[in-house]
Amino acid sequence: MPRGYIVALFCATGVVSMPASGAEPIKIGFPIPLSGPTAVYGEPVLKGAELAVSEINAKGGVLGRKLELLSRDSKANADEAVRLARELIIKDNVDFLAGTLTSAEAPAVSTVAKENKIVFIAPTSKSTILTDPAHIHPYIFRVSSNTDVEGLAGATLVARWKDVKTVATIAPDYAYGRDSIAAFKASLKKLRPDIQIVDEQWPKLGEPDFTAFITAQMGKKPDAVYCSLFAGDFVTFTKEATPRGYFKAIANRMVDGAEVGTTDEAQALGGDYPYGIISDSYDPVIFTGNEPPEHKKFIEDLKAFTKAKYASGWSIVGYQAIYALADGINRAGNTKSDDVAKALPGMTFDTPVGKRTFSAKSHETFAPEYWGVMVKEAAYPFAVMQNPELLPPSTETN
Amino acid sequence: MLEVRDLRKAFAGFVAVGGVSLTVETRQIAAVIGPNGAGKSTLFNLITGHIMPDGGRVLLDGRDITGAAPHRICRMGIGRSFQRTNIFARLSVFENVQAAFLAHRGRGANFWARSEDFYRDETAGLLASIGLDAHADAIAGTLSYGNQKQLELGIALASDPEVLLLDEPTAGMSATETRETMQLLRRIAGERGLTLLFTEHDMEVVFTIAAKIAVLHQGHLLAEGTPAEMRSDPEVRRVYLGEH
Amino acid sequence: MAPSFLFSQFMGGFTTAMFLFLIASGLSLVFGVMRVINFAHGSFYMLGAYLAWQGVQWLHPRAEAFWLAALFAALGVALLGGIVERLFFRHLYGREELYQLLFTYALVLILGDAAKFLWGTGQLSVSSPPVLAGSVEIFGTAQPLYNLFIMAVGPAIALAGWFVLNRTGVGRLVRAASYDREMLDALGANVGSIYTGMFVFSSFLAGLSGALVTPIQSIVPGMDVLIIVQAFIVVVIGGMGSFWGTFWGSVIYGQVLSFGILIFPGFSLFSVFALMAVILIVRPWGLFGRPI
Amino acid sequence: MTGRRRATLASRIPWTLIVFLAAATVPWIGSRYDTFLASQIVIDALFAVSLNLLLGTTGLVSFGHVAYFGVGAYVCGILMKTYEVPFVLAFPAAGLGAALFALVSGYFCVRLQKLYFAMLTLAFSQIVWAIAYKWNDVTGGDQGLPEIPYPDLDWMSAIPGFGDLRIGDRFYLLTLVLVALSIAALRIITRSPFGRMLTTIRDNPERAAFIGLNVRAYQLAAFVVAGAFAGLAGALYGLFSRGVFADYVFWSKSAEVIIMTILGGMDYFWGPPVGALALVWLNQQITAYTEYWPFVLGAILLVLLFAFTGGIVGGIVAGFRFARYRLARRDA
Repeated sequence: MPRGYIVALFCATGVVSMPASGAEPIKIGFPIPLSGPTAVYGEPVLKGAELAVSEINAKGGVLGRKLELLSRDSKANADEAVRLARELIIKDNVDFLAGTLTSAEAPAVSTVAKENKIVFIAPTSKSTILTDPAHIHPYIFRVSSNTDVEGLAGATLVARWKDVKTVATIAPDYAYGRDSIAAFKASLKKLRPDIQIVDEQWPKLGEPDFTAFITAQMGKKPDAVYCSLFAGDFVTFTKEATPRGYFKAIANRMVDGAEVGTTDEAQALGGDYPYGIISDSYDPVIFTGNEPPEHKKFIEDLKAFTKAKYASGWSIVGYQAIYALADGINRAGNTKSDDVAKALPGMTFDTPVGKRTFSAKSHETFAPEYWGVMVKEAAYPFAVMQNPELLPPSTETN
Repeated sequence: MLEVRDLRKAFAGFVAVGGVSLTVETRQIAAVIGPNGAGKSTLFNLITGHIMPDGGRVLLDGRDITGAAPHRICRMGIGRSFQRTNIFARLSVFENVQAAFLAHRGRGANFWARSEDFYRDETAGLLASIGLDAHADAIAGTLSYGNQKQLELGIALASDPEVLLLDEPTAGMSATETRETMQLLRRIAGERGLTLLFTEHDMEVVFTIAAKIAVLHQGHLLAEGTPAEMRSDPEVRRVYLGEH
Repeated sequence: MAPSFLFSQFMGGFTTAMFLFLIASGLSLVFGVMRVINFAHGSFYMLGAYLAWQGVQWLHPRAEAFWLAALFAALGVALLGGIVERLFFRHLYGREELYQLLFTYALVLILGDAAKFLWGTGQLSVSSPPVLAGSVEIFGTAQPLYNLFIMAVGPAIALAGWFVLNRTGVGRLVRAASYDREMLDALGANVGSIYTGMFVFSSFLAGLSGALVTPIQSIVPGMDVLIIVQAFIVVVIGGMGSFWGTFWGSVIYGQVLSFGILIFPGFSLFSVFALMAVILIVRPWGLFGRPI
Repeated sequence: MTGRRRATLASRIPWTLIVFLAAATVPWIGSRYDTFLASQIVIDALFAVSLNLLLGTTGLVSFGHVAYFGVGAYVCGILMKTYEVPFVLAFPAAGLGAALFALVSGYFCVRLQKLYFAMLTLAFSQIVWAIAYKWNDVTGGDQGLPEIPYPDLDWMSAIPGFGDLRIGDRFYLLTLVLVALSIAALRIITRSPFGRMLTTIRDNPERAAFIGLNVRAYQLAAFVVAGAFAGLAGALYGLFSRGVFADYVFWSKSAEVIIMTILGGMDYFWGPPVGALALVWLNQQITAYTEYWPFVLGAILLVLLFAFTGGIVGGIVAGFRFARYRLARRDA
């Protein structure tokens, strides 16, 4: 029966000490998947954020205080992300939240941010439910694009294939996948009412075996496929789909809006990459065309920071999230979440790939992404994006 | 009165009990004897509902109880002990017997009162009558084998049975213990007016206390009658009592 | 629906089935002989996958790297299984099944973290062995050579297992052990070494299946708890302890999953668990097992 | 004296009341994080005690107890979030919902023996998981059901000394009271004739039938009661963790609560709460140093299985017995 005593003892010793002086660092809680199939994206996002923190701290920090990033492995689970977010707030007394990868995690963490009145900047989650009118609150901000933007871009690309009459979709069965497919279908209907959606497959996130989905989809003989699989799922999917002639059957006419055009995904698949498909990336890393000079420097810094031969296409969103937050704190003049939350809407901030502005209404940037055909380049042992094109051309959709 | 009529049971083709009929009169002490594998335990299990018979009937005071669930048969007034001791090993001796009282008297569904407050005197009295009062607080599983057998008897008696079936009540006991146990049984059967049916290997015991003996052999009833009749039955002598 | 499509769906289901059979057969054998549900079987499978990856890294780029790595993985896991059985498991045979279950669960926890510690939390993958990299056309459908190979390995192991169980002295002992442990003791057979042998062999199968799955699935933490539930379903459908039952259980599971996606897409996950529950309710010993 | 324990000095002290009062002071003397941990301990304690009605009292090894916890969490969460039902109704509804599901699934489970029972409970819990995971419209699927409103606890401000408490503190106090009442109810049930019947079934189901018990009916009753209280614990957990997620119902969570129970000692009524306390506390201590918590948990489990079967309470009791024995010898 010593239940209460240990609690009491525990309480009496006071494990948690309150921060006292102004020299304390500004703490940013950063739950992000560092294990499992999505870690392949989560790790570089964290690296980008860490790079931003080290750059900002090297320049003296924000408001004279250093930034401190408290990263935790969210395992891409909504419940784990929520638990970590609450623990970061309650136990570690973080000032702000950033991070999460999937659209299962981000909306769940957003509710924690709302309840605790703490600014939360989501770098990657694209699902519209994160900031739609039913879920928006003063403390949630999104750096990435959203599924409407992505769906429009994807539909634009599919619509360019004049001879395509039937399209199939495959997407992970959770918020992002569902919103992404819905947005794609809505845009495609406007652009090409003649195209029929002949099949939709919904494997779960982290599906270990795609065989049945692949054969079922091939049975419908689509002309092209719109896909929202990403990270490890796309690797598993490709390894099963390629030998079954899946990509051959659609003549590689697949558009994937889930950033499988990043160097990360290309490196994970190596020679197994389904060359010829079209995909997107916030940062193509390897520009074959005109590269913005800021971007060149960013990539060099990133490579030095991560000591990797090739930079990641994901780090940029983590990097942007931290800079956006730092700008917001500077604008607010203090680290109170209520003030920062008022400073961020409508704020424009610089990124290595151009300026971004948080919409005053939906707190997001509607960032366009780079899209292009993934091709073999002699200089690289993995697929690279050919002539990256920013899509959709007009980003303000609301 | 316990009647068994043409009871049959086969396991995967092997006939364990093949058409046994047997009557035990009220307040009679009867024994079933027979070599290992003769079907004694199966017969008991058929009577008490642990095994569904393939055919035949079991009547208790003229009432058909064939194939009823064990707990129902127990409630109708048949108590039993098992060949391997069957007690509640992690409860105390007192709790073992008290639990049987609670179950038998329909208090098992009471989930609000404290179980300790029920049937204290009855339990103490019963333990005294079977000579276990000194061990009341002991954990049943720690008792000696003989005491566990006694406890099993106590549990059976708490159900206030009319008919008591005992499967080898003295197995594994020393000669002295066996004698004491059988005396105890005879006394209790007399006091409570029990009908007693038991199996036993010790022929001395059987012939001294049983008023009626049934001899089972390979699932069939070889003979039945008084001890004197059995002693003189040539068939019984040949197959069972080991005389040629 | 076109027949070639149905064929393709069937073949897909059959590949899944044969993978599951490789995993589940070991689980089923251990249950049949030792009456233990081994949660750690999935962990052995995962270790097999990681060891195979490790082997391929070492042996790369030799052509036979994959095969040697698979053998290395299976033997490594078998060795681990033997150690676990000798050091720990045998002390639990007389104990309640709760303790046996929890012991195997403790292994799940420990091995899961050990794998994370050794190989990190990222996703690893192994390419198909060069000989089996392509695919062949059957009834107008492309069938990956590697999958065809697995479809051959599954029945081969089933046949070999059947032969050993039914036609050899060792098999007789194993069957006797699964029927009646006490009788076996009475016969004077060394039950201890039979148990060790079964555990080692079962671990070998788990390790082998883990190694063989790497060319078509990614290696990630958490693959252990995902697979063990599927293996349970297969073993329950077929009948715990029945070797052929496990084979047919895998086939049924694979097809339910494969065609379930066509009939009720969202709920194929639900349907396999429901199937498991229904079988446990109406025929706890499985479709091909016998009552215990 | 038979059956009734001697009233010693130690047993006259109202231990449970003291523990309860000590736990109630946490919001005032501890930090926000302490309240957070204490809430988790208290809810886990109820969950583990409800499991122990099956495990320790009835001898049923359920590997799917988390199903009822999950059903309770979803029922309460859906009612409060989607239908805006007040907590006073949603909370009992969670217990009722879990009890109903336990009645249906338990009806089938108690027909099976031992390992098959464990497997079927596991199957049912995975069915609940699959439904929770896939039925997006109702359960929120993979994103779960976040943002369940807290119950209205403004009335607490009227109590002197409660005015400054945060919502989390108030919810903790509510949880503490509800859990204390639930555990008290389970304590009464365990000590009742019904509870005694369950222990006879645990020790020897065959014999239990032959003292006149319908063993399956009693097992089912225990299953339903355990399910109901697990549902209540789940309802509180959903509110505490500010959302209900499909992963709460995954089978490995059932294993965790079993570990909690045997860590405390499943042979003792107060074992599971002690196990809950120890496990949450250990988790908090160990995760501060290493991310390999499952490894540590596995190691703890090995120690429990091979060296320390009685769990913590079992160890304490054995320690006391030994001390008393030594004292008695010295006096002699």
